[in-house]
Amino acid sequence: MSRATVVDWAREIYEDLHFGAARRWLAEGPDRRAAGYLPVYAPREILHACGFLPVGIHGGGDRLEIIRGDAFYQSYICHLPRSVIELAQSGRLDMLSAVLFPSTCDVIRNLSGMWKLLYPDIYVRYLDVPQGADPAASTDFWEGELRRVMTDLGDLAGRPATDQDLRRSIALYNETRAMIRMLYQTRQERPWDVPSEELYLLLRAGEVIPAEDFLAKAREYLAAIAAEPRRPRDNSRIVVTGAFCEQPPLGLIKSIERAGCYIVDDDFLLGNRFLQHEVSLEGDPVRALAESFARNDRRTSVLYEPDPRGKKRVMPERVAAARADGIIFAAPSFCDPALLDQPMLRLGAEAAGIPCIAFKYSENSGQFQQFREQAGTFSDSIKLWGGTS
Amino acid sequence: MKEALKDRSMVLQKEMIAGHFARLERVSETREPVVYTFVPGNLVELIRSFDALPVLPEINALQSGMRKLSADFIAEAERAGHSEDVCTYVKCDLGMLKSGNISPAGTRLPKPDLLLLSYTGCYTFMKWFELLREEYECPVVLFHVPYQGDGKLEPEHRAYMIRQLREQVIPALERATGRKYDEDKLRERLTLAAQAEDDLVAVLHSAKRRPSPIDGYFGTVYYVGPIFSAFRGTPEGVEYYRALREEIEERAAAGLGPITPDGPLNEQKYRLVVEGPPNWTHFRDFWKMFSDEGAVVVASTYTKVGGTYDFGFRHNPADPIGTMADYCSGCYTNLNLPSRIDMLARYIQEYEADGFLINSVKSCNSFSAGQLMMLREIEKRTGIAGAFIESDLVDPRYFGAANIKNRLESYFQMIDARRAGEAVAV
Amino acid sequence: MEITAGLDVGSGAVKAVVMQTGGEAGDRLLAHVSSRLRRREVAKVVEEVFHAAVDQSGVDRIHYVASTGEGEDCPLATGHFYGMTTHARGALFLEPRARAVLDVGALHTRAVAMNAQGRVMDYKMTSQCASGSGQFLENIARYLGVSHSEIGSLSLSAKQPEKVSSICAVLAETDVINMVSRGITTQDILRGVHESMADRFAKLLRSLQFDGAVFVSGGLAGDVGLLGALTDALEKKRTAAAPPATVVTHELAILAGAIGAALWGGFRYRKLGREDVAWTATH
Amino acid sequence: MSCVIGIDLGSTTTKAVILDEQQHLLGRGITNSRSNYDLAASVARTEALINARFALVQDRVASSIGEVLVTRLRRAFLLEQMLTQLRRLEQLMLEEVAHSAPAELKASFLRLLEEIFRRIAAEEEDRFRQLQPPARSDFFRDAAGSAYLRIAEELGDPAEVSFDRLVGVYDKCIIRAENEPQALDFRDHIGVALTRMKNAAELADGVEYAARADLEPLATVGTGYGRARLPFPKEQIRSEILCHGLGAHAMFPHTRTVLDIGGQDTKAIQVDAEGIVTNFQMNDRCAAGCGRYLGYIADEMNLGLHELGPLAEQSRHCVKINSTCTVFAGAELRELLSLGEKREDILAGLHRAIILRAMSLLARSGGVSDQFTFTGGVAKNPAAVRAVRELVAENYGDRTINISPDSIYTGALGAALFAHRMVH
Repeated sequence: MSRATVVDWAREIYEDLHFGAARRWLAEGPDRRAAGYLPVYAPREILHACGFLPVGIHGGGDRLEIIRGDAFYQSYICHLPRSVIELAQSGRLDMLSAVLFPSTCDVIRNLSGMWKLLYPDIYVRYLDVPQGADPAASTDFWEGELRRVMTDLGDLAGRPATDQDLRRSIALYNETRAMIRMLYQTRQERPWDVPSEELYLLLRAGEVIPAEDFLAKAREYLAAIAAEPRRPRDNSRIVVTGAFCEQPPLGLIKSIERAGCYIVDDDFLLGNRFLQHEVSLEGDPVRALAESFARNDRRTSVLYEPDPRGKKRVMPERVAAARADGIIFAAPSFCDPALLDQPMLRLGAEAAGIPCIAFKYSENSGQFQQFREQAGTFSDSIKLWGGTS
Repeated sequence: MKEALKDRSMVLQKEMIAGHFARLERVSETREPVVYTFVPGNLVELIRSFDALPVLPEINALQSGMRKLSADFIAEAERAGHSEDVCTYVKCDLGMLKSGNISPAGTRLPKPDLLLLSYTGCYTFMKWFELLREEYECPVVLFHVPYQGDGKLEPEHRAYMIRQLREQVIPALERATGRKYDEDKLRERLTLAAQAEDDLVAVLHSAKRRPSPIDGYFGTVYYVGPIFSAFRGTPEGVEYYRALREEIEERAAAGLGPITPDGPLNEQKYRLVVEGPPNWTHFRDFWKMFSDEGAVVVASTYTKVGGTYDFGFRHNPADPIGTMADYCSGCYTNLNLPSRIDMLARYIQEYEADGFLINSVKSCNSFSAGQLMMLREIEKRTGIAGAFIESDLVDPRYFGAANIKNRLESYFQMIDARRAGEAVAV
Repeated sequence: MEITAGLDVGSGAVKAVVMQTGGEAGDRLLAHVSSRLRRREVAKVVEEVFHAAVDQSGVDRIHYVASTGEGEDCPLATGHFYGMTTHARGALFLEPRARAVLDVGALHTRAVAMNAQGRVMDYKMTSQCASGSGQFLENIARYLGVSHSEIGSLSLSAKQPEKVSSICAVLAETDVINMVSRGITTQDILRGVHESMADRFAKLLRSLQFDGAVFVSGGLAGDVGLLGALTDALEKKRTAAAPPATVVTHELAILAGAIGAALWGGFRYRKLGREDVAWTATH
Repeated sequence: MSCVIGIDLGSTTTKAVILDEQQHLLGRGITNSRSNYDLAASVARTEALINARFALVQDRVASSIGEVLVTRLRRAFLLEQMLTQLRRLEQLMLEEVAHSAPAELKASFLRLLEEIFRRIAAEEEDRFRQLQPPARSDFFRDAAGSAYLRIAEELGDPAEVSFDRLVGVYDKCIIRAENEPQALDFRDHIGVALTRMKNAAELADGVEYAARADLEPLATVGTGYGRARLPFPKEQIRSEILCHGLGAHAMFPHTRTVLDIGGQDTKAIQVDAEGIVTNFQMNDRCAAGCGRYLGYIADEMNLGLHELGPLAEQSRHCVKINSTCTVFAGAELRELLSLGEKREDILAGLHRAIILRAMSLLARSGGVSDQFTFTGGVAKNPAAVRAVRELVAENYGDRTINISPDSIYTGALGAALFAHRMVH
């Protein structure tokens, strides 16, 4: 199968604001259910083990017309929740029987309360992820939260999930994470072969279809790019950070690469690779999942940073790991976690002599000229003198 | 304000605050440890039980706003790379720090020995202290207060908080102050806290009378000052609230209204309930827009961010650690949207309000995200139309006086017109 | 010594230059041609302007053709450089004292700080609202019935400038309409508009670190009123430490982008060390 | 007979409405707002009174001699008003030139001005002779201005008295002329107007009657954007929200929801069965999605404002517009044109974009109930109206939608009704 066919397949799923793929899956069995989750991290293993199709709710992008959504939010609140409300109020999410709201920020937190009021018949759970510095306490707390969700969804499904179910799901998502790591690895080595637009579409599709299907397509894609190698271009290598919740419009990702910046690391759809290591299949699976979260070393703006040096270190580490030339801080307008973190992250990066630029977007930004121009100037300066600083 | 505000309580509060800042300025000699923490979920009794002095950054920020210092501080922080989109309390505080850390009282603020990050109902607090840590390079202890996502304090969450207090917070305070944890001292503090809380609640409830002897928003932000900041669980605090209660009860007995920027407001045309923090940079002008029209606020949610005492909670010396967990969990910003709507609807009914107003501030997503839905839900529940205005905490650029006045005028005229209509209908 | 060409494809006009660069003689401008688009097909205009410039220069071989502005996909170009990169270099060529460029575009205004080699050190761009843009000034002028060329001199003759209060370009226009009806003179209004634009630009520029003159490039470079207002605004925003602000421009300022592109083209050509990228008349 | 007056002082136009004791409409007047708000209000009031008196003439004689004559008389009156104002403007401009123009130009400058005004006056006389003269703005500023600029362009001489000089002096003086009170009332000109009519005799009686009728305002209420600057006591001022609600209710008694899209603000209002506002939302922080948005687009496309709607109507598929900022929408428009999108499709998208913003205001205010009334300048635009119909149907189902050509007077009408309540 050719690269184009895989990408077109993914694009179709990405552009389908009615979640047809998920609906088709649900239609195949009477006892099938789907559970949505908002950014950033949700324990998809638990949903899967309880027989639910995990459906990532990442907003409506730049194709959704906002009619009701703006009635719920003031102009100074980010765009994501209004498009999510728009999706829900227009019936596009009516196939979900549960929705999880992770503690990404206060906007998503409050959205969980709005959901309770708007959709009293749907299972709504706000997931207050542990923020403490003590892994022991965090693990116990998170284990409790996970058990709670597992029990509730079990009741909803009329069939409690067994440890075996959960272990199977963990194994499946270990495999998914490994595949995503592989894709990122490949892009990092040969960015010209894995345009970020394509990688992104593939991962977006993976958010709304069964993990098994995603794995199959991902394998096809890897085979295809090996079969159709492309010519490297005289571009610079860039880490994009700050886009972990409200997703950038596809046009923005394209504009950055079109302007001469290969994206070699990013935090788009961060949830799908939030856990950096295999979750253990030994012992109590819920405990194992909780452990892997609490002891996970992923540094992100949505978690408290216990290490006083952590904020300064994280960007230099990521740049080194990705062999990048510079950083683009791309944050959604009014995104508290990203924008409050940015000065600390940027200071750390610039102290390490890494060139940086920053701009704000929203999921429905219509014009990319100024992004292209800034990214372009950035890659010019890297090409001409290896960086602005 | 007018002479009437030379009330004893006013004088006391001024002395208390001045005294506190003076004491903070002298810590280099007195060697008193300093702990920074936030208003919602502040563990001031615990801090005091270690003989440490609390500093509350939001209070400094809002006072900078009232003293017209915030614009420069915010500009300073934005020059340092902070986005115009984010919380102006944070930027105001960082700007103040970068400009020499002179408190709104004109005194120098000491470095913290510990940042006690009790992040209760506001995500930004976490970032705020991460940012302060970069500046002060001092220890931080994080106390994670789980949000009441399902509208109640879940037992596991309470246990989780108690565990953090015992295993993280108390040891951190011991390290920072070099003193041992003394539960009896804590009990004493909590006993004092509960006394002040009783008197405060009496004051808040006085607004159920007609005319209301207090303004439940503009006036009450002064009244809650001591109990939300450094003085809960202190003898000064107890004395202040006793004095305040006496004054308010006298005013009530005499059938007097509250003192406003235009003097006593005895003729009260509209009784309002208010949701959301006030704007501090134009606090007086904002208040005047109400008092000019004869509007008095009878209850507000903002005055509950430091504790929802009027619904019965009291600090309980018998269960010192547990009561702190209960206190934090119950702070207004930690309640979910349905609970906040219940609370406002209840205020409107219990305080017989003619209307309600949401002041939606740009800075604070914890408050603002969802307020438009609260507006409609409360309208549905109470059958009373609300007013919705937008401003900010301490960024003067976001206070559009003309727009706000226009909306308020229209709102009050709307209440009049409906009254007239009802009168006709009857 | 190389012969290079710069093609600046703007939203309103296309400019082409041919230059000689890198030799002992230093960098020299051999030819320049520009033409307004006036709703014509961009590709055609580019072709036509480029060849006109080449003919004018009389060269038959160009080592590197560099595009800039909207010209990313221009088939003639060997390579593309972005606006801020090229304006910085072009400004330096036209005015060696320049260490910052202010390029006021139709919608976005860019402030770029550079070093003595024309290397971009930092930049800021307006994006939120169009109130700092050339489009804004054009609309106001249109409303006041003032032609582009007279704006500057009128503004300079203002007596009591009336600042525009609104942040929103449209409401600002309403301010202006109200001013007219309040009997404020055209001069004072224009100066007011210049001042509020200048304030925004000064804010942009002051957020950059640079030590030298500010070069105003692009379409509004000829607007003496704006230059005056900008100088004043920079003075107001100046911290005691900073040196007094000098605002400069050049009659060829409109070509800054194209010139910068041509010069960077030469730089890149030497860096690449490849001949096969050159353009020859036989193409 | 006694009457009440409502005045709506808007950002661009000032409207007045006069009602009798039975709340019947007697007359309406409109003028462009100007720095002297008091004057703007009184001009609008005068216009409304004139309009009322012509209605009286109508009642009196139309049956006997037909409406055509009355209409003709009306035009004669307008001509006289126009000529008076032209004479005053010319005088001001001659004075201005006499004392400020460079000596060497003065003589020719003055000659030129007299010539221009001679031609304008002649054009006005022609216009009066025509039976169906082309429609034009009711405002002196616009009518005189366009004629003056046209002729000035023709006669202006770059080498001598340039077009720009001619425009300069006009700009100065039109503002003076507009801000000084002038005698333009019914009684001031009806006499001369009558002499221009052949069958003056038949009309005279009606005119006599109308001129004698004393319209005694018992109360005046002011509203609108500039209401705070009206020289009225507080109790005679009402918020434009309330007035719009009541006005819409008076025009369409079953109205429950009102949408008003004006030049620079949009209002969504809910009213009860008595026309009392129960809820409202307005956007006034930036002009995104207001009337001016269309003005920008028209400039951008070199079209007249009135041409936009009809052009958009021809659209087959509507392009999605993202920019809410009026000015950036212009940029997006250019981008889309360069991508080869059709003008009508983009325009359809832009109209939809405006109405989308209005829809969210409506939702904030409590939705769209039956009946729904759409007022304001934008309600004149067919494409905007279509977008409203579509979106209301999509989101709220079947609703009766009222659109009135007189919707510009809604606020003033509401104010007049409040005035009526003050006295009855």
